[in-house]
Amino acid sequence: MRNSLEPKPQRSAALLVVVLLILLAGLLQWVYFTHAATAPGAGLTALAQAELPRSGVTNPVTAVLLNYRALDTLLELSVLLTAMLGIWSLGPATPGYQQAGAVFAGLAAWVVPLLILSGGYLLWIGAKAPGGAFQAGALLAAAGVIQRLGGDPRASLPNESAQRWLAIAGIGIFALVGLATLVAGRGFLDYPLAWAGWLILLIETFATLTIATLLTAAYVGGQPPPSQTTATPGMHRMQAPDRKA
Amino acid sequence: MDAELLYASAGFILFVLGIWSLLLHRLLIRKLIALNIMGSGVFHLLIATAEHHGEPADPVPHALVLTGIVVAVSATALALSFGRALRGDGDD
Amino acid sequence: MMETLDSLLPVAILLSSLLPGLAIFMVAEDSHWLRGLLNMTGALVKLVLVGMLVWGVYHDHSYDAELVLAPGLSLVLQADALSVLFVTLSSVLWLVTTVYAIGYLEHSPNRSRFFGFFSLCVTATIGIALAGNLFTFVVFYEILTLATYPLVSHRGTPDATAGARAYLAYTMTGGAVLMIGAVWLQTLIGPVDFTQGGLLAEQPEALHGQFIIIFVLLLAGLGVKAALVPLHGWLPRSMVAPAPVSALLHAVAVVKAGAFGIVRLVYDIYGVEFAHALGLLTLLGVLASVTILYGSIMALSQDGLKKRLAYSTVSQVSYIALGASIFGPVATIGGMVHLVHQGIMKITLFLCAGNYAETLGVHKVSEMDGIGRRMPWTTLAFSVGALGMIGIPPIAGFISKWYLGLGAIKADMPWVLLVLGASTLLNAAYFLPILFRAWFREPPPHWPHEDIPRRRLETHATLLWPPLITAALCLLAGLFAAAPFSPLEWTTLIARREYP
Amino acid sequence: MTDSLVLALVVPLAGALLVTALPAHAARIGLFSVMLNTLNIALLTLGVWQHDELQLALGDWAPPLGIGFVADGLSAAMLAMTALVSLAISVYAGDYFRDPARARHFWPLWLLLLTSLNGLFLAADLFNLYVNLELLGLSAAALGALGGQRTALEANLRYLLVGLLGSMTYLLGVALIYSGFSTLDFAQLAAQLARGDAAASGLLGATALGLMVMGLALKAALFPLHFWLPPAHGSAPAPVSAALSALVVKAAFYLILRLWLEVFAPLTTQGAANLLGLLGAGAVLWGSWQALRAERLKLLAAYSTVAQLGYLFLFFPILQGLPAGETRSNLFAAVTLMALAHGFAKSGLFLAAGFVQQQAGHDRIAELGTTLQQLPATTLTLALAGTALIGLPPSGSFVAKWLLLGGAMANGQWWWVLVLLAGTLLAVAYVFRLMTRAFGLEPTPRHFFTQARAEGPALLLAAMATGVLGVATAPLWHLLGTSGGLG
Repeated sequence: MRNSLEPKPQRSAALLVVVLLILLAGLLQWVYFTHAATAPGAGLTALAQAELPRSGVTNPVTAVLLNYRALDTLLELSVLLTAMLGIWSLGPATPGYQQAGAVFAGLAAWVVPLLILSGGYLLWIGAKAPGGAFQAGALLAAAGVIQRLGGDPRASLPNESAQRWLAIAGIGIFALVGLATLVAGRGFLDYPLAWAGWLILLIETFATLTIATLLTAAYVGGQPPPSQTTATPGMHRMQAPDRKA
Repeated sequence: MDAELLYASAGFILFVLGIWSLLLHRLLIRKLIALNIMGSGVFHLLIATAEHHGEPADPVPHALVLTGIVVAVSATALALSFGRALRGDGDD
Repeated sequence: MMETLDSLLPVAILLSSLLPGLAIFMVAEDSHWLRGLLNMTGALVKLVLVGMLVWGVYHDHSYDAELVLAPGLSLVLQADALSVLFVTLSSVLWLVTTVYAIGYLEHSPNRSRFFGFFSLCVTATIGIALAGNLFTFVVFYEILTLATYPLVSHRGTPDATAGARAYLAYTMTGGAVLMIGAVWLQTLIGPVDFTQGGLLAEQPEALHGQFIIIFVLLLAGLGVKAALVPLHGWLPRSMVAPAPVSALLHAVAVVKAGAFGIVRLVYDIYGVEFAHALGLLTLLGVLASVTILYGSIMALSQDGLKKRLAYSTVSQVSYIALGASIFGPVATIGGMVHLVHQGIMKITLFLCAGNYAETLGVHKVSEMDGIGRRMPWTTLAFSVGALGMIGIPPIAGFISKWYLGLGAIKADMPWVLLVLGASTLLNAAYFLPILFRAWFREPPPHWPHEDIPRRRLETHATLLWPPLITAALCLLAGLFAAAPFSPLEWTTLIARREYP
Repeated sequence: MTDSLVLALVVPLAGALLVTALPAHAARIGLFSVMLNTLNIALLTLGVWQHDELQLALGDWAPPLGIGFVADGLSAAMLAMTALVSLAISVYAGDYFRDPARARHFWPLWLLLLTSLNGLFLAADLFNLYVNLELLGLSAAALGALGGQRTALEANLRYLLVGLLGSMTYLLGVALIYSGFSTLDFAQLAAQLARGDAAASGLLGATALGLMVMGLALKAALFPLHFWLPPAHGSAPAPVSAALSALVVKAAFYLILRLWLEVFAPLTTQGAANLLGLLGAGAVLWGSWQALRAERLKLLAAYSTVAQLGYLFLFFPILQGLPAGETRSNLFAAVTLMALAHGFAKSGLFLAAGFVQQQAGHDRIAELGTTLQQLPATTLTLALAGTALIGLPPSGSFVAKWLLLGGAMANGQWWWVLVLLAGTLLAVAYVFRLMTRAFGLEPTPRHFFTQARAEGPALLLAAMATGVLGVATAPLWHLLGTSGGLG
């Protein structure tokens, strides 16, 4: 591993790496194809489908994400939170961009509400069809990114304290629901069937807000400036956007 | 050739290309793209795994991919932030 | 109830120095009173407990405490006659040395550190004495190394640091070799409990080759601390330590730990008969003889008093190994009793050397002219120790040499007599000139560094009494060698149990 | 009883959320959460003590659909060590990060790190472990960079990238496993592998195991993949270095141990285990040699971590060669004991080093004499920790090394004995290169403690490694269920 400060690797070392990697690729292909030809795994389709009525949602992917393997999602949100906390610890946010011109502002005025609306839709539809908290949160975050590109240094996020609460809301509600089921004697995140749909929606709603906040805050790229800062003119530098958003 | 085998095969190639680029390129941004390509490789494999002829797709690998994507985004964002902090306000 | 008490006694003896030691680390530097109290309480309590132990062991009581660490691996403390010999020696001399050290270090720096490690050092020695199996022995043997290192480098001078480094290099390497030997042996035969008469004789003959290698490994590990030539290099160099440390290092703790280990190795692991049968005793005997002669010859040319004493230690400690290498009860008695006798004689000499240095600044033999007139009591004690070392009756050292010689004749090893004779002549050659200077030469007008003025006593009472007491012990051990509970009687008891 | 499994995750996570939301009270809430976590882990350990194993299917979804948590003796031991070490680190950190601006960054990341560690030791699901690994990697890198100097940023960026490479490699292994076995659960996977239905599955499983172990070895800094560790651990703030060296790399090692000996046991071979052992030997020698040459105390400590991890990998070939029985179960307990002892010793060492650095203003070993002589408690801490690193009694590592030697000899694998001998002597040299400076002619310090809140936790940690773990090993054997005649 080298970071950007180290010298270029030796030609011979590079060659060695290439040879080894070709061997690795060959090995992987061979192993996988041998296996797929003789004993492919059956997958969990049938099981996931069979348990779907007990999950509270009808979209199997959402069932996996928020019920069967809800813990993965809880931790995944924590990873995102960690990234944001790490980013904040690395210094203050860069100054925002120049106030956008009329064309961009006009576009933003169209696109942002659309994004918010689509986000809401994706959140709701997630129970039945592809969609859900992450997709919705990503759209909302896109709205924030547009706002920042348009000159809002805070990308429409509220002040730091509120950002902090928003950043934890989704994870907090997730954990609270889990604790509630635990206290009710059912075990952590073991939703009662009658409530499962609603609890999942509740979690997803807050998770959407949290994901949107975290992604936007990550894009802003540092601890939020104290309130009532204005955009510093003259900064045109593009940040590397989060590809996934 | 079946589509899922093609997917898996492409996944392995992407993964190995990612390692290659990660090890042999110096710029942080290239390294990060390389890591994401590696990730895509793994996700390709998972998607291929989800496919079973005649049955609906296996939702578990799909969910794993979604989780994996969020994790990859988080890691990329943090690494970029490191890069920015290191660069300070100097050149790239 | 009695059972628990019995297993508690060895543990209590260990704790009686461990706990005060740990507490002393935390004592503020200026709290002389508290530190002294902890020290003296520990030493006295230990002595009382050891008294109980002696009584019990004499009456065939067995004491056993076991702490299982893992299946097949336990820390075992037990008291047999041999361990009692060493425990008693250590705890009596600890008390004496503690009194001495309190006086000696009255105004010197880092006392809390010093006394803390001093107590740990004694704890380790007691642990070695009471160890019931090889694993426990190795544990305490290594702890002893760790606990003495800070004492050797205590003064903090470049010399002290270098001496401590040499000490460390030798003992750590020795410890590692010892550990490999010990694990090897345990892998072959399971837990190695110290057993009177040894426990290897019944093992299949196929293992005998490995047993020989293991013996060499263990002997090498133990030989470092016992200062067997050529593993003795650390000992003269660690002379930079303060006098009480030298006394303890040379008379009791470190070299004796090695010698005691060799005794255990020969008698309670291999069994003297089996070791004899494997031809290992010859190896040990040759090594010991070489060491005896080499140490004495080196001592001749040393002008530094402590260095001369150090080489004398190299030589004298090997009497113990020599005793172990001669097959037969009489020589066994001679070797083991020397464990005690050499201890009390050598500590006397070192305490006296410390007195000379502390009172008058005299460090070299060449500065000792007429010192007997300025410090008659100290010099008297020194003379008792020195004459004992040479083997003049009725002092303790004579008893050891007598039994060793007698044992050699009975074992039909006459060459040992030659070694003994040569060594005695050499002992006389390096000790008698000192005594002559001290008593019969004119004192110089000024002593190098007279720090303690002469009042009613020639030096501080805490410095004077300890060597006088140990000198008295040397005389008593020789004069009343036949009395019950004398070192000689006690070793006879051990030998009777070893040769059924 | 199984609630404590979930709480092990939820307690530190809730703490992290609270300190994120209420940064002004970070230190207080943080310390409280860590205490609560310690209490919970105590209950968990007690549960394992009584029932040998605690299991839980999260959300009541049994694997393979759901995620299983399993706490056996090994998990409980690692969790207990983590809880105690993190408690000490937290007490120390309260003193170290007195500046509230730094404290508010430290606490949430630290609690997230603790969450991920607890998750790693409990999860019995390959993918959940991946998420935990990423949580661990991200929080660790961010914590490591808290010092803010350029070197720290560079080192931890590299650490982050290496960690990502490791987890991607691991994830590819996980994906292969799912494609072949349709489960991510340890027990089900182990059962399928033990049946050994088809040769192709074995091949796939072995490839996946290779990928996962490679990824984890990168994270565990197994020689020669250790290059990132010394700069990262050497440049982090002291409490973070302590956690990184004592806990974070240990978590990756734990996973390798678990996968190798338990889940994938039917697929492992002596040759592969020998390779791990060989790398471990390289780590022991190279790490110790570099520690001997290090000019800074924290770098010395970091290289010594490389060496100590090497010792842990030496156990693999020997365990592999031993048939089930007392020697083997003893050896398994010994490797656990070694990991625990190193965890306590290294965290104590780093905390003490941090205090030395604060007092001296630097950590160049050659110039530390004055400071060491002024700080008796810290110097004693360094000595006790050093004793455990060398593997001298009365430390836990001594017992572990004894058993390791015994295992190597019982196996006839003599060459490891030489590695141990060389490693031990090198460790003596690098530890005493430091300790020598504690003796000199500086004025005598008047008190044992200079600043009890900073020095106390480190001393207690070191005393756990050298002292408590050296004599009180029987409970560990009981916990691991290999008590044999211990009763």
